[in-house]
Amino acid sequence: MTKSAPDRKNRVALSLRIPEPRQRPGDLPDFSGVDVSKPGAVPRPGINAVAKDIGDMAYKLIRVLDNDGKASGPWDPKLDLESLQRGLRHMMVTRSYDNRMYLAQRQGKTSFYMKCTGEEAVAIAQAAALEREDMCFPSYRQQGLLIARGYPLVDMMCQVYSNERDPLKGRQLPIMYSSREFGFFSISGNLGTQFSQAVGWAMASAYKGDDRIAATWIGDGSTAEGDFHHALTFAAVYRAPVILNVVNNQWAISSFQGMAGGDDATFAARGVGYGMPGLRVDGNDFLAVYAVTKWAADRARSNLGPTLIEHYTYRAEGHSTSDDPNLYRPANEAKAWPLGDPIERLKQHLIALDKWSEDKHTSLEKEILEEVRAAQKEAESHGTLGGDKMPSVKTMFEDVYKEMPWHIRRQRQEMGV
Amino acid sequence: MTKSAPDRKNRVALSLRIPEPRQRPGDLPDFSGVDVSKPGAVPRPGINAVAKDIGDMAYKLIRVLDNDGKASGPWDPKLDLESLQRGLRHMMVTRSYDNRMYLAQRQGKTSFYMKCTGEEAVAIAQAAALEREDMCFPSYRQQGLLIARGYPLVDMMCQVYSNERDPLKGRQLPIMYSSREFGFFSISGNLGTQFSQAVGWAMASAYKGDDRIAATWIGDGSTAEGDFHHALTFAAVYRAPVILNVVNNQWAISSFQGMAGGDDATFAARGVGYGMPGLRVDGNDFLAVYAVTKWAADRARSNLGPTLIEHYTYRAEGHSTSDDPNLYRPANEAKAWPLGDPIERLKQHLIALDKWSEDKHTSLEKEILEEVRAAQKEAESHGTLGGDKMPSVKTMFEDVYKEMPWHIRRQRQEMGV
Amino acid sequence: MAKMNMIQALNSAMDVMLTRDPNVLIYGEDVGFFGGVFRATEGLQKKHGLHRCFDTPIGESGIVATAIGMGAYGLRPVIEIQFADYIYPAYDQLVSEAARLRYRSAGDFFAPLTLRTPYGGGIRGGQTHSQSPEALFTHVAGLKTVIPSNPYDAKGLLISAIEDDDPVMFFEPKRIYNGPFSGHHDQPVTPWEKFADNDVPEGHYTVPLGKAAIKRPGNNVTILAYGTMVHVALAAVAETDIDAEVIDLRTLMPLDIDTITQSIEKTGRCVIVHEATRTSGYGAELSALVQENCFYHLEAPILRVAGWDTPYPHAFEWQYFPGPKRIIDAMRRTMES
Amino acid sequence: MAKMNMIQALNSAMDVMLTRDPNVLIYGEDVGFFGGVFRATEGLQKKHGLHRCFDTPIGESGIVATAIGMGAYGLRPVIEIQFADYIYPAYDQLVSEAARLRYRSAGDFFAPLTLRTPYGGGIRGGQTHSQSPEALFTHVAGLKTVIPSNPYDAKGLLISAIEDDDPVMFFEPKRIYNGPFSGHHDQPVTPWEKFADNDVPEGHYTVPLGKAAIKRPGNNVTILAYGTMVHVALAAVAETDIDAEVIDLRTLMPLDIDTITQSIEKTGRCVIVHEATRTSGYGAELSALVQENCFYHLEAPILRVAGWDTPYPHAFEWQYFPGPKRIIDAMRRTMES
Ligand SMILES: Cc1ncc(C[n+]2csc(CCOP(=O)(O)OP(=O)(O)O)c2C)c(N)n1
Ligand SMILES: Cc1ncc(C[n+]2csc(CCOP(=O)(O)OP(=O)(O)O)c2C)c(N)n1
Ligand SMILES: [Mg+2]
Ligand SMILES: [Mg+2]
Repeated sequence: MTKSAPDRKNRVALSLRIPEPRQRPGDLPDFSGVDVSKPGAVPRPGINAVAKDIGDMAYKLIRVLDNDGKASGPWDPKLDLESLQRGLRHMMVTRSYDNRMYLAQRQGKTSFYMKCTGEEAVAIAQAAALEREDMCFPSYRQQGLLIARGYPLVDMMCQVYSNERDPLKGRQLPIMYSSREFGFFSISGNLGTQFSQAVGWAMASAYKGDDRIAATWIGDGSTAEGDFHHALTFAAVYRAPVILNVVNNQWAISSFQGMAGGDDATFAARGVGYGMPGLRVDGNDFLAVYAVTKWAADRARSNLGPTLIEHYTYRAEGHSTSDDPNLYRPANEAKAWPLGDPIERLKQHLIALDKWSEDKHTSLEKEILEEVRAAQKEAESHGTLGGDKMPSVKTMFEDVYKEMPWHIRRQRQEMGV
Repeated sequence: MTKSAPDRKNRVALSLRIPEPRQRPGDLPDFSGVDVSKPGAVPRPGINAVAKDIGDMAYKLIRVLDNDGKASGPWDPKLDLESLQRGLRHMMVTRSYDNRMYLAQRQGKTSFYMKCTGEEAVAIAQAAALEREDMCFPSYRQQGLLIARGYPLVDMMCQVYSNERDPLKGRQLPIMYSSREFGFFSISGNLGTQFSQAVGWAMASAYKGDDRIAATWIGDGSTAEGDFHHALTFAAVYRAPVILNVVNNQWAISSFQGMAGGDDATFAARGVGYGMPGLRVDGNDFLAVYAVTKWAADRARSNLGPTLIEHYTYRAEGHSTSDDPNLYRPANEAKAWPLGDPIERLKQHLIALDKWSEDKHTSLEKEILEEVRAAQKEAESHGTLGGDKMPSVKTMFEDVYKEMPWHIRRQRQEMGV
Repeated sequence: MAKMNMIQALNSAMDVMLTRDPNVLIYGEDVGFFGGVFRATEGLQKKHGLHRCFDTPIGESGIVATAIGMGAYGLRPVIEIQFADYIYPAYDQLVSEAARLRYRSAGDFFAPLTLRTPYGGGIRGGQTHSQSPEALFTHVAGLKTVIPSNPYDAKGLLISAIEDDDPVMFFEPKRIYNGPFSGHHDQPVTPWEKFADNDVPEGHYTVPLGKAAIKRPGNNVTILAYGTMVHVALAAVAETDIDAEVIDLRTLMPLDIDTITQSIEKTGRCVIVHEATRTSGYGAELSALVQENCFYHLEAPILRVAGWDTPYPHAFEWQYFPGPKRIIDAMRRTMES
Repeated sequence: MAKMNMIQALNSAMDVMLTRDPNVLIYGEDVGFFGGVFRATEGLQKKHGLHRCFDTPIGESGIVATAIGMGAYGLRPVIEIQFADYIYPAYDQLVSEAARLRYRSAGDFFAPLTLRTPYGGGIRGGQTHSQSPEALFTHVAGLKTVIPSNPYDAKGLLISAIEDDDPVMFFEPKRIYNGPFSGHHDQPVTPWEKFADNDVPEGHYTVPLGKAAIKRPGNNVTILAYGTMVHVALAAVAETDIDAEVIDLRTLMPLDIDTITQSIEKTGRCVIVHEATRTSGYGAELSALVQENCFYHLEAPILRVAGWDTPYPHAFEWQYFPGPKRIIDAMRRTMES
């Protein structure tokens, strides 16, 4: 059916472009294409700016902290010391927690785990910039939100262990937390679905004349799902008070961000095409993430509608415990990432402010490790996956519906529980 | 659960924006917001322009013909007389065909019909700008493509009548044509699906080193479907040789284009956000549509990838025979549409060129009417919906699979055919 | 009490709920100013305000997703999908999200949404305006599925659905919006308004989910049906002298198994009727359940009368539709066994 | 001939088809350089080139839609959906498009795509990496549904699917990728490579679609199963002294009805086993069909052993999984009737 091109016409043959990352295992990491523009260089428009007029911001990178830990420019949020120290602590707790749980999985205490190493600033700085009552619709890499909001580590761990104290009764894969009380929507295994749900929550808040806003997170790879489009469309149309965050950590399992169209246009640029501001921020810069989030939140609270924020960061470790990134990317890419490590950078900032030191940092690290260890001990006293201490088997049949219908009741009886 | 805002904080109450058209039945039409910028004013970039660099074109309106029928500017395709006359004829046949089939539905000869009145330039000028071998993935308002490519009117009518000669064997709703031979993909009742399918066809063509490209059409309202997003994402990522057309005719049944987010940003702007040029064209300007399509086609053929074209036009009649637009929009909006009627405008152009006259036009109109009537007579000799002349009932069970499985065979036997 | 057709009854249910509960809101494609392509929401925007009943972008997945988010906030959204054939783009949000939310969050969040959608054939809609996809939802644990067959039930069931804290798929048999349909397409339809016993209360009332109705008691064979097919079955029975019991399921999930088993224990015979394609249709589940629960009472094979396993063809609507003739044939066959 | 596990057999099928037919190409999330999260496409990009086996954006609907477009062009795309649980975003393109295309265009266009996807539980995947959604596709006229249970069939059926001109849903039971699973999760699994009779030809061969296989002949009860559950059923049978006939359906649509009816006419008893939730699962259709075709041969109710009507819970995987004990119980019950 298909005649080959030269037979038919005097035209060039078409060819299919398959995007490829510039480096693969064995190659040297090379981030020469990454924007490391001068911190402080990008202007800060008023929150009532029209998307189209600030369209170029979608291609820039908002940065506050420089390599020496100095803050500068119009986006410097000028946070007080306490906030900075709290942020640092929360990021460190998150990392420490991740390390312990990763280990626990390796020790066979649970089936699966996912870290957010290198991306801690996103959840922690954003939690700080949001109000406690604002509602979060996260993906699986924003465990930092729970930590920042003071959700008990023990309960997080019990979820990971699917043990007798698991708030989700052993029903969910580890890390798929849920807490209405902490404004943290139930995480789905199906990528992207939360993005448009968050818009619905924000619409509801506006419908009720409430003053709470919603925020949601999606990975670079997951932006290709239809939910991303629906979120942007509905948010723009109803001017929903929502912050739409794309966490561009460069990878989606083994696929680099160019496979989601990140090389053809930034993810922030998508927003502009729907009529909302698209901002791009150095995702490893605690201050910049905070400031940009605050800007978007103010906008939403002023009935000016949604903002899309692209957090430019790097997934420093494997996708999950089921993944070995050395099979598809250079071994030491994380170290070469030019935007550094968010904890390191905030630490440097505090040191530059003369409010912190390497020693203090090391002892805080130890203190946190103890805290996390103690929590882990307590959590494990309630059991680990597949052990003796499980939720009651009966609960397997509950909550499918509000009231149990006869057919599920019969199945429970058949099971003898 | 929801505290009302004033109870809790010192903040403004949020409110939900529900977009509304500026006029409703009873109001006077008012198109003062419509861009009727000077024809010839928008520059024509090279086909290898980078999307981002020509991002502002997504907010302009490419026009060639002015109110007096004069062509000007860098987008003037300088078509030869024969092409102009052919275009005029095809648009007139399309309109005449639509009128007859609409009437036939009203006479009970079929169940349903949809016109493209006022939008004829889109399909006809684009068919002229594409090669005959290029593949079209239309929505239901591009019947003009078939007409321009010489598909027999009689066969179109037989499809509308679901009669014994219906090429689709009575299986599809009227107007859901399909013709592989004429490069016209089977129309789906499910909005939007063709958009991403077209990208797949284009990828296949590129994969094979072929030189044929694909084009696809979607309505303003339907851009809200996920398929739109998948089309843009996949087309950008694989740099597929495809032209993505949004026919913004202002309405989606009773919903105005603002309900699809057309007021927050143009539909053309969506393309830029994904990294492809987004052009906005006066969809009632045959020459402008032709020129823009040619530009996009040249781009695709040069392995430069996809282009999004927004055709700015107006749905001059009801959505379909099931619709009464007077229930939701001012009665005489179509007449007030400032970009006029595509047939009128091309006629004026030919008259301005001194190659045409009102008399010639009238007699051509008559000639076409005769042609269409003759075709209708022939089509009706093969039956109309629900009459005696139907495809064989047996065919109802065929083509579900390539070979009929036992269970469908048994059902056919049960039916006694 | 008033005479209402099904559209009016549904409209009244929504009107009542908008009035009673400020957390109820209605949205979908063309449902706002225009009042919906079948006019079920006519006048609601005007009466209750722009924010209570409004249009949406044409993105079914976005419609369902935002309804889930609204439910998490505490609202009770009632959404319309213009035709059941257009639910599929929203399938992931329904199956992976609305249905699973309560379970996966251990009751922390749930999705009290009601999804209304016209379904079924018989209006010359061709293959994408005629489908009956209910079985694609009954397989999904966490969803309820409701299908009314008359104005009274339509209103009472819709109010129950809106008040229900679980996600409810509410399928409206569009062929009987205006009046019951015998399956004889060449005969005129008597509008609902003309039926003496068609009294619909104007205020609030409910028909409980999960309860079937015996539309015609009988002793010889049980006919299980829902939606349009209830009337086709009744018409078919009236054309025979077989003393059939006709059960209108009304709710497919949860199913009223007791009413079904009691009937079959009495009749010993069962014919299942639906318009959806036969293979893996809801009739399969009904057949399996009847067989499991009433095996020793069965005197003949359970028969299914259903849409053929093909798309719904435009020209052959009436050859496709499982009309009275096919139902009578099945009744005869089961009586002869 | 070679010893292959299922992954290797599937990989070999794709390798053979890429070599034989330039119109075959493979794509999906992470299938290119990396070779897929279950490694089924490992090495194919390296061997056949970047354009023959490549990654995609994470948009299942886009993956299916582009495959439909490629099919219209004349290619034969083989696409991978990373987990069956993630098919739902593509449901509209599968149901409304791939399945209907041939019919609605009167054969003018069709969709010769093969959709491969790992399905089923038993790997601690929790509710979104364990589902068995096959019944959501068997209801859709126009789709074929295939589920292999061993390396030989996996390769032969996959080649048949790729060569088939209809869209084929090819569900891969991920629990048995490495070796057959008895259902006793506390016992080690013997890898496929260790089985003396596991001989997979290295070249091209086919196992026809639509033909079941009798895995164990028997006289007293027929067990219908597919995928992982074939092995669980065989293990269950081995633990009883009931002379059961175990049938591996291999293709659910079109179904090999003759093999089934012949067996039941012999045994008079039937137990249906699947991992999917019970209500409206494929077992319902099997039960209805067996009952319709073999009513007068049945000596006991047809029983279904299936996943509970709940999501697949992470912690209670083995309480959820329909293991040997539940199959044996059902066999006993049917024998006692
Ligand atoms: C609908 C759906 N498709 C595919 C998957 C499998 N999957 C899980 S995570 C993942 C990669 C996501 O990458 P990204 O969005 O960039 O997030 P990140 O992991 O980098 O945070 C994939 C493909 C899924 N969970 N859901
Ligand atoms: C998936 C889906 N949802 C809804 C519909 C019902 N529907 C048919 S046409 C239409 C409006 C489409 O408007 P637009 O895309 O602007 O195209 P136009 O009719 O203006 O050409 C709607 C909502 C459908 N056919 N398919
Ligand atoms: Mg990522
Ligand atoms: Mg339109």
